Amino acid sequence: MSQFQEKTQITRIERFTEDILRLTLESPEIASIAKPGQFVMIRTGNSSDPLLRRPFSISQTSNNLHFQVLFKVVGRGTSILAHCREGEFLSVLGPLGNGFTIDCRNRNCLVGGGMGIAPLLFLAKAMLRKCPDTPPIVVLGSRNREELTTLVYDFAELGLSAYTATDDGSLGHHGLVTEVLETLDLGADCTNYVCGPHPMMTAVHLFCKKRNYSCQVSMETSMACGMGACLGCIVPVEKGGYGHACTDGPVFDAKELVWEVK
Amino acid sequence: MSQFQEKTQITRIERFTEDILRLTLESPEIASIAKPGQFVMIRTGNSSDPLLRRPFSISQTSNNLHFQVLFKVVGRGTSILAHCREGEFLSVLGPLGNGFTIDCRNRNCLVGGGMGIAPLLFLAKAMLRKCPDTPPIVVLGSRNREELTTLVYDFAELGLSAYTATDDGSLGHHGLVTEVLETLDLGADCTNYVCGPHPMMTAVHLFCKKRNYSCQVSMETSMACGMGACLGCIVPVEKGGYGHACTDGPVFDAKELVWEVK
Amino acid sequence: MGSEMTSADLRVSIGPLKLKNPVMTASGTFGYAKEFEPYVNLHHLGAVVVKGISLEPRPGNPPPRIVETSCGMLNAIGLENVGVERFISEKMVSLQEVNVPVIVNILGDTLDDYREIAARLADVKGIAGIEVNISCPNVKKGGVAFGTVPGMAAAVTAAVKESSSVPVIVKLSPNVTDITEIARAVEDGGADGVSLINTLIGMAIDHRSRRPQLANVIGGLSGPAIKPVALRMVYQVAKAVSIPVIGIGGIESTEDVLEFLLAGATAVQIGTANFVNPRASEEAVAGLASYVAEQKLESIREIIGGLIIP
Amino acid sequence: MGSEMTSADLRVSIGPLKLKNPVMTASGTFGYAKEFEPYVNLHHLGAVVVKGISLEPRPGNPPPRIVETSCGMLNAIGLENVGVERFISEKMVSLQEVNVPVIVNILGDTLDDYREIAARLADVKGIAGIEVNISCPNVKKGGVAFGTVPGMAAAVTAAVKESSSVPVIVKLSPNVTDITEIARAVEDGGADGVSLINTLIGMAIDHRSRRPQLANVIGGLSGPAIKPVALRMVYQVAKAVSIPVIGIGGIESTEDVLEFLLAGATAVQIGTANFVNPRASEEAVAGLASYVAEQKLESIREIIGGLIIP
Ligand SMILES: Cc1cc2nc3c(=O)[nH]c(=O)nc-3n(C[C@H](O)[C@H](O)[C@H](O)COP(=O)(O)OP(=O)(O)OC[C@H]3O[C@@H](n4cnc5c(N)ncnc54)[C@H](O)[C@@H]3O)c2cc1C
Ligand SMILES: Cc1cc2nc3c(=O)[nH]c(=O)nc-3n(C[C@H](O)[C@H](O)[C@H](O)COP(=O)(O)OP(=O)(O)OC[C@H]3O[C@@H](n4cnc5c(N)ncnc54)[C@H](O)[C@@H]3O)c2cc1C
Ligand SMILES: Cc1cc2nc3c(=O)[nH]c(=O)nc-3n(C[C@H](O)[C@H](O)[C@H](O)COP(=O)(O)O)c2cc1C
Ligand SMILES: Cc1cc2nc3c(=O)[nH]c(=O)nc-3n(C[C@H](O)[C@H](O)[C@H](O)COP(=O)(O)O)c2cc1C
Ligand code: FES
Ligand code: FES
Repeated sequence: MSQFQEKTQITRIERFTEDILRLTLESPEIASIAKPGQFVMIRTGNSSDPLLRRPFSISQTSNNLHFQVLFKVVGRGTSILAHCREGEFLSVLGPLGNGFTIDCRNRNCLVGGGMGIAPLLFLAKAMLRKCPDTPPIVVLGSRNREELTTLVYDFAELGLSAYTATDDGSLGHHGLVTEVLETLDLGADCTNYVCGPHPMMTAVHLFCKKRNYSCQVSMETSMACGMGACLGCIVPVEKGGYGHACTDGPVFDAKELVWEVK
Repeated sequence: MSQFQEKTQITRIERFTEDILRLTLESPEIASIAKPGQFVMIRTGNSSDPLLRRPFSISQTSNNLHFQVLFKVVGRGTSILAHCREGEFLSVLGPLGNGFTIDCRNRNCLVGGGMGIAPLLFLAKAMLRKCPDTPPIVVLGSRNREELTTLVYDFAELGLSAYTATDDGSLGHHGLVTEVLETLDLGADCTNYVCGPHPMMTAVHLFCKKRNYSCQVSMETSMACGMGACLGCIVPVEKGGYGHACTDGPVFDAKELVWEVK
Repeated sequence: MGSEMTSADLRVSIGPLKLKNPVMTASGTFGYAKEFEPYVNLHHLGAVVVKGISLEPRPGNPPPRIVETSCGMLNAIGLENVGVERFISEKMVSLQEVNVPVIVNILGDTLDDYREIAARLADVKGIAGIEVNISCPNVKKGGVAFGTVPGMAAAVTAAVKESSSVPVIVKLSPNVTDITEIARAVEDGGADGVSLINTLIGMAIDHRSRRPQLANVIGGLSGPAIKPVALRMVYQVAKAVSIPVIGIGGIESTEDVLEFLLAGATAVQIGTANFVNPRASEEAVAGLASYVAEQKLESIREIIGGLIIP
Repeated sequence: MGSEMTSADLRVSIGPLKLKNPVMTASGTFGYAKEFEPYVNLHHLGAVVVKGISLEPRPGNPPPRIVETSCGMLNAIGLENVGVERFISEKMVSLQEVNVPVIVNILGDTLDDYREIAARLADVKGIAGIEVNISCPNVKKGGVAFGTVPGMAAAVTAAVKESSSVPVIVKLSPNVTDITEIARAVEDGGADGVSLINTLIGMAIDHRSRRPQLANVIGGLSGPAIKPVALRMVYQVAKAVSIPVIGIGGIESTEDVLEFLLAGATAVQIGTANFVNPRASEEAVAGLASYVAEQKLESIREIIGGLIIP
């Protein structure tokens, strides 16, 4: 059951680049029940401006005690977070959402782009525990080497060597993650677990559709509450109407969503 | 001419009590032109909540380089200020207002209560420079010893030994500053320079009126702009209508104001 | 906290509706209450007002539906809801299990819609009251909102009252020249109470894309930003009518609740604040209990309308 | 900055009133301009709108007159001003020295008041325009604000227009059910432009003292909190009338100005933000110049009303 914890201590702050940080937060309550793909809603300041909490994927847990969020500074909320100090407290709500469904029968492939990589480390760990015989393939994309280095290293620590793609070619393939996917031998059956910018997820979905692979995508939407109350976080679904990213998602079967393909 | 300085560095933070602090700010522009009794408007945060700047008396300047503000945490703005760190920057507007008029012909008496003591140190220094032969009498009141110690010491450094009164009797007279004033030999002519809570200023005004002393009071009002634009900072004046604390004041001749005496 | 809450007298009445305390949750901001069970002891609340229900299910507006603004948010949910039938067969069942008065917020495009929803809800067990949302455009009258014309507001009220078996509260729109006029009209129409304010109509633009931030272009502004407007309207309406007033708009804390009660509200609803602090409603109840104890009041009712105008 | 400002075409027209850029300062928030000389190069501004002037001097309301609210402030200045005679003999003299178009905001209790102030200002040198504040209660019509009744709004407009020699802008109150109706009425009355919004009526209470925070009990809400309401109304009015619209309400930055222009405003006024950042107006001018350059626009006029509704 999701927790509301007004004083979650920041025990560590790692600064990957000027605008990408990872916070480690102490919360046995959240760390012990979180599942990969779930997220938390964090209050970034004490004032009414900005007013709303901000959603962040749980990017890792450790020892049922700590969890991490990896984020990029894109606006006011994340900029306030980036100025926090170790030892300070944040108000956190979570874990929220459904999380990924790990399927051990198939080949598994984790595809992350940008901050979408955040939940995949957590997922990889859980997968290695659940399906020790079939370690997942990992494909990570980002702007440049700087943003990826620590993350690639973290996967390596799990024994997973990630394929990489960067916009500037500074690490791995110079281009898109789907271009990397095309080159890999993923077999006849492969489940893809995807999180990243919308255009990337669209591309991976199309790739999977073509090959008849299953594809789980983690959707980002505007969220006010994170728990099904505001009805703000909708994604159009194939059968008509909308799903709610915070409760029906954030992870959806890509087939069930409406993809606008230009 | 008043300055608008968006990046005024905090070079020192002194914590007198849990809720009373003194900040030293670096600003040759402001420090070199400030007069005792003038104030600055400080933006306490970066967000729109709280929205408005907060007024603080200039409590001292040094070497035409730094100035200080002494303040008490009473609400959100001051609480944000109290969490600032040395090296951070504040947006400051000032110096604003008229300041005290130093009169060397008379005996001078500085009367401060609580945070109203802030401008008096600056005033004392200026007075000693302007009227070296007649050092002012200083009477300070506050809740307790803790709040006064450093300030009394600062006056002592100027060679001025302050009479004190505290609410709890922990330093000096156990009671009001006016009770101290009654016991002093202030002569036939004395100019009083008063800053403190409204009831205290009312009492000192009545004391001065009885003895036919002149009395300059520094008035606190709600202020939005600090420079005569919003017309929010009014004080009723004897001749009818209102004065504006930020431009006509904050220092007024007590005789010219309307005092509600119960 | 528990003991304070039982010892302090926080009871209030909205006409025939007796509440154990004046703190409710606002429609559209508390789901169907169950969503808040992890955080709130629901039966500590005065009442919960559920999301607006229409005759037929509505999918609501396309995304984006919400956007943050300075000290507030805009929403254009478009009244997504499961419709009155599924509300009764699904949502009410789980609500009946929760030991808290349930007030059902209803909306329609025509007078008949309102009448019919009220009729269908009339013999459903566990409904303590109905709150009529009259901010919706009247499709038969060219889309002018029911809540902006006194005669139409009175007619909706009378229609719902007629077919209802429970107390009827009418929720007023703030987007009017004179809200007291509408309040008096619904009082004349037979309302047991009025609640206000609904959201202010607003808009947000993304200057980079040159597009509105909401797919619906305009939306409803809520949160602390609107509190001064809400307080003013509650103050005016409380003076204008003799039925109880429920104050809504930007309430986050016990202090905010006290302000609305002083302005003349008999009870309050907490809306957007539930998103920021899911425990806001229960914390306000506890805060009121402490206040009554500290101030040595006989009951919280002592401060209702107690604003001192010097 | 200086060079960008001269090279970018920021010119706009409010009817016959030609401005070098769309950024003005709002009445009551910029004093008589002189107060801002230490911070702002006044002649960089499109225009300054001075504090509301009445026929006779007014002392204004007793203190407290202002109180901060969430992302906003309430003011109940009560229209303190020196009266039209002293305005002309004292304030205009110093304003004439500043190289910036001066728009005089006027207000009255009766139609005759408005007519007479306009007449007295008619041959004063250096007045570029008149802005008519119609949010004031009409004392002859039982205190109903001129700005809330279309017929009255049109009548005030016509009266001022009749006795004026300069362009007349009418400033609309947002405290109405349908602001487009009032806007059309003043357009029919002959206004050269409309400006909106004036403040939303609000209230604040100190729960400790149980008293209103303003001596006047109610006051006008301004600042970022009201921006969504202002943007919405500007968007609606710009579609409803064919005279230029001046957008006002919570504008703090270049981005905010762009949003109002996209919504359909030909120019804007910056109000409360001047208190927070006295350089806000001049910075917005510079920001617009950079924007025009970066976006390679022919002129800022290209984006007016350029909101894309998908
Ligand atoms: C379920 C979920 C999980 C997420 N996990 C992560 C994560 O692990 N790491 C991470 O860095 N970010 C994550 N995000 C996105 C993150 O929530 C936003 O970046 C953040 O809310 C921006 O807040 P801000 O105040 O800094 O930006 P704002 O000032 O609110 O906005 C700044 C800019 O960012 C855009 N923006 C705002 N919110 C979003 C959003 N949800 N998606 C895309 N663009 C947005 C705005 O349109 C605007 O252009 C997640 C979002 C969701 C819904
Ligand atoms: C010219 C001038 C000089 C000042 N100099 C100093 C100084 O040197 N040191 C200092 O500590 N304070 C000084 N003040 C008072 C100071 O401005 C306020 O304490 C401050 O604005 C409070 O801000 P806040 O956000 O913390 O409190 P808020 O959250 O705004 O208010 C908290 C509480 O404080 C009260 N309050 C707010 N503003 C004032 C005020 N201006 N006067 C009295 N009560 C107020 C409120 O009514 C409320 O009860 C001065 C005020 C003026 C007008
Ligand atoms: C996301 C959201 C959905 C809402 N849905 C409804 C609704 O269905 N019916 C209704 O009468 N009011 C609805 N409201 C309005 C609120 O009940 C409340 O009147 C308004 O938000 C002001 O209160 P607040 O500032 O505390 O949020 C909604 C508000 C929000 C923010
Ligand atoms: C302190 C203050 C005084 C004002 N005085 C006037 C006035 O005299 N005449 C007028 O038409 N508007 C007056 N206004 C309203 C502003 O001009 C403006 O319409 C309103 O504040 C909204 O803009 P903002 O949010 O940018 O402040 C005043 C506003 C404030 C805050
Ligand atoms: S974020 Fe509120 S319902 Fe999903
Ligand atoms: S504080 Fe604005 S006029 Fe004095």
